[in-house]
Amino acid sequence: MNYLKLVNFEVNRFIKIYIVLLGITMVSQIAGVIVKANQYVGDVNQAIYEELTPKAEFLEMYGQISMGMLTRSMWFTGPIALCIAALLFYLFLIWYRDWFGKNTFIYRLLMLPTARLNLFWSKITTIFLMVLGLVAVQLLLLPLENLFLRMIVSKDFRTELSIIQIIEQSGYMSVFIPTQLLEFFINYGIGFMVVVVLFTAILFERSFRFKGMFLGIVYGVSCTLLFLSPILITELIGVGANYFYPNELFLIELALGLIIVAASIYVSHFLIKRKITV
Amino acid sequence: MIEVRDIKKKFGRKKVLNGVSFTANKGEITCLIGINGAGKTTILNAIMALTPISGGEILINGEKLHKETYERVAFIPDAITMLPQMTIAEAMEFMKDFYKKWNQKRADELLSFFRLKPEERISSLSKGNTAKMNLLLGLALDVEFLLMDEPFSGIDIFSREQIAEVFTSHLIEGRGVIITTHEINDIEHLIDKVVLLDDGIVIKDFHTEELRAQEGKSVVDVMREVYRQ
Amino acid sequence: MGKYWKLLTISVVIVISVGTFYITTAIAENSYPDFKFKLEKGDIKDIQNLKLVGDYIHGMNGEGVAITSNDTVYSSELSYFSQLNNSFYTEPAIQQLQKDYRGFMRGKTWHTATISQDEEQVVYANVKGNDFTNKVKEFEIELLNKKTNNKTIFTVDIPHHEKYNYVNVENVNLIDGKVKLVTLNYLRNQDQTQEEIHLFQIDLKKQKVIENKVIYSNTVQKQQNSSLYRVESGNTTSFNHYTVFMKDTFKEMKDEYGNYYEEIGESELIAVNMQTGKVATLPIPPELDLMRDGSTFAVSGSKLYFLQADGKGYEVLEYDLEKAALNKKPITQLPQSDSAPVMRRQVKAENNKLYIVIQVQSQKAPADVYVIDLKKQQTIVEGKLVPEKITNDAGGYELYINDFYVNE
Amino acid sequence: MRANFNNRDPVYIQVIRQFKEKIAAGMLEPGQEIPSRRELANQLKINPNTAQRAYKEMEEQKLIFTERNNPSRITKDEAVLRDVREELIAEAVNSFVTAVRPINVPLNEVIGMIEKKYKEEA
Repeated sequence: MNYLKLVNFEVNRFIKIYIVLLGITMVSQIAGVIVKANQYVGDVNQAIYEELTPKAEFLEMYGQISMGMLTRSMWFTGPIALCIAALLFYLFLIWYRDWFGKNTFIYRLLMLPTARLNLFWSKITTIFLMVLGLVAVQLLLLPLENLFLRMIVSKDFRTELSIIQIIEQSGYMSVFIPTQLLEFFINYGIGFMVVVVLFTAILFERSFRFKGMFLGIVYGVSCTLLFLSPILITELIGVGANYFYPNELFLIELALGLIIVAASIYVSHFLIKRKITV
Repeated sequence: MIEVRDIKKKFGRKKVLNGVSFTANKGEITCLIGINGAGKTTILNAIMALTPISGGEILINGEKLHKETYERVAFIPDAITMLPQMTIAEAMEFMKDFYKKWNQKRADELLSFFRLKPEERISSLSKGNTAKMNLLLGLALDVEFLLMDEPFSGIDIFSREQIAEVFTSHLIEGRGVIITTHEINDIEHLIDKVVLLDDGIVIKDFHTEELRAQEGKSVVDVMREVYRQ
Repeated sequence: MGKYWKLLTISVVIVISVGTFYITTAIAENSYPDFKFKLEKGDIKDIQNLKLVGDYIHGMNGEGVAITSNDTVYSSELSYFSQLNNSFYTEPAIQQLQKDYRGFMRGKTWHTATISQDEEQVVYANVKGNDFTNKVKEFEIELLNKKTNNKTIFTVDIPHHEKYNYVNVENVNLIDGKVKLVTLNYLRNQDQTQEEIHLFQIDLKKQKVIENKVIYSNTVQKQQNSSLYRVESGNTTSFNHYTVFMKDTFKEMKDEYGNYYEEIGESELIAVNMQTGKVATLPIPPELDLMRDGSTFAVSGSKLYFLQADGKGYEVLEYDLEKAALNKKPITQLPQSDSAPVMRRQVKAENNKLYIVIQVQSQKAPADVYVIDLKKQQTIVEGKLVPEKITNDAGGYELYINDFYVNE
Repeated sequence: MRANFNNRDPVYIQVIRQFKEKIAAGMLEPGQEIPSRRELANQLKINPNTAQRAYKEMEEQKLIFTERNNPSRITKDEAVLRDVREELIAEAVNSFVTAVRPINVPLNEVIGMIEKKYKEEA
């Protein structure tokens, strides 16, 4: 399967940076838990044993420490923001780096005896594997971090939270890890659609260069407008944004999403087969 | 046989190819000659569907291009088509992975012929060795046609000699070869056929031995006539 | 296979980690409590149709919760589609209308104030236009004949609409082929008069405004603030005699440090008779302990009911809107069940019964529930909401009861 | 075998001529095995098709012969060999005469000079 070979190849190309990203995330989060928990324990000791504040009063003032709280510290948000930024950047780099430099690898990729759309699929698969990989690692990290917190802070001073509660309390994590499986598919489905549209726009640019950049932007904007059209149109013609019932809206958006994805793949197929230029 | 029929290509308003036609036969070395900017590279890119053409068609053994074409025609561009961080062995592994027509025996033979070390990284190769490695990637494929873009330009004399040897060897025997060059001296005796390009059209197209037999002229003589005008 | 190990590792980690997460999530029961009604008096049957909706807050977590005598449902337990359909927070009357008249209800507000129905028709009346432009110009009236499914849609100009910044429809009623609208109009030029309560009559046959009556003008003196809002709650889709507003006034005061603060002054209840347009007002002295909230009053027929704390508990008072007279004698007394501070009182009248939910700051029993039979003038249910199945030490939780419904 | 070719005469003719010179000079003996077409192309740095053409031409002229799958060999036909020698001599004499005639030198003087030069070079 050439597709799998290409995916493997793309993954291997990114793996070093990826491991660095994973490393930073793991180290920073675990360090964050240890540092913050120790700080808190320090505060507890200071207040209760030195200043002789009653325990209840201390808790009233400072509250218990919890993983949910920690996820909102820079130790967590920093590396996660970094990973997001890196992957967003990589969305572009995954295509453009094949053209850049004196070793124009795109020649080789386009000359592989396989359907060229496989390049498109392999790149999108790689992006998704990388994203889901980070999510998976985060899901593995949370129980571990919970354990560290449990070891450092005694029971009375911490709120015991389940993984789901930590995710909900963090606020942002529930975007990547919604608690319902269907929502997971919806969020990543929308993500998939956005990436497919972006890749199509990139292929426009790669095919027609400056003119293509314009076409790509027009394409992206059109897809966005189409996707939002049920809301925009109802708002524009004055019947109100809630003209459709939520489950109708869901089905309409689902259909529009599928149309946008299908159209983008069709256009990408055409561009990469007939219009792309080295 | 590769048939290029009346192909046209524009970059913006500039017409780079303005109806180019020629054929390249199996078992022959066809040389596209033109001073820089004559669209030689564009023609090779077009044959490999690496750039769209605005008119005309290209047939390979009578068929239009499709994905299996890349198992029949190998293109060796003027820069190496592998990632700089790969080692030679990894690059060969990559080719072996994707091409059914990869001939490992031939690849190993070329490796020792060019005296390349498999563990060396592509980014650390000398110019000459990069060119040789690039050549290896194409030559080790059991394809019917080989396209080479300026295989001799910008490399040292010894590498050039070594590469020239390839043209008289079994490595390309029986295959059809199209090479581009802007400088004919080194290879005048190596080629069968010349396609002279200028301003996006074919000015003249002849077999070298026939030219010598019938007109008593060298290729350079013809070039002089053509380009001095 | 050797060279694929990185790809394989990543894929396996993803499948195992994400898979395990969603499998455990799917099978895990949440650790939130089940709430039950513990009755000190009465029969559980009498509150079987009561549904409390609100938010359960635990630490930093919060989610919606709906409590009936049968079960406690948290929003995370709902399917995605139920969550989409907002089924916790939509009033049952609206849900029923949406089910029965899906096409007609399309795009309408999910609020009972703008909708009225009788046996034969459903009417919707609202200010046309979207919320962004803030342009008030006309009412849109939509009428559905329940039998023939015929729709009548028309718009009428709001008289003197240029005078108003904003017009909010507070109640709609369908009376004798006329649509009666009670609106709160916010004036553009707020020198003295800030708001007006209007009663419009729109003739459905002529499709015209046939009456525009200013029921009340809220004029304010200097150094006074006021707020005017509708107070009675409940399902208003069927005919209701009265629309009741409350006006609070605040005096601007200065403390010894020169900081301004507001002190509540006189309040006034304003009840509009939907049929006659007559207005009954009831001055409420500041010392009367009413919770100034949109849902502490209930109207049943021509009677208005509300609670007044008297230190030991509550008196349930009745105000006859027709006679504009307060019955001196409370219809019943409710004991204060707990010394916990009261967070909120909500009162609704339905089927000649008064339902009262008092939310208190207590984790053992976060709410008291009463049902009063208005005909017999006696308390028939007296109970508490108590959590069951509080797992582990859980720590503090809070339950906010945002609303409750009485299903018919 | 290594040679420089001029660019204006067909290369295959130049190749044949080299063979003839070597045969005439006895550097290639009758029946001697000669390189394969590809080996020749490689040695001379010429297009293998050109080498092929040269061999084909030489076979037609009976200068070389090929028995089944064996390598080609120089002809053993005395008459052909003699003809090659004579052809080359005649060709050389022809061009010499053509070059000298315009100077109008008496034949005796020329012969004397030729003898002298011939001995010096040998």
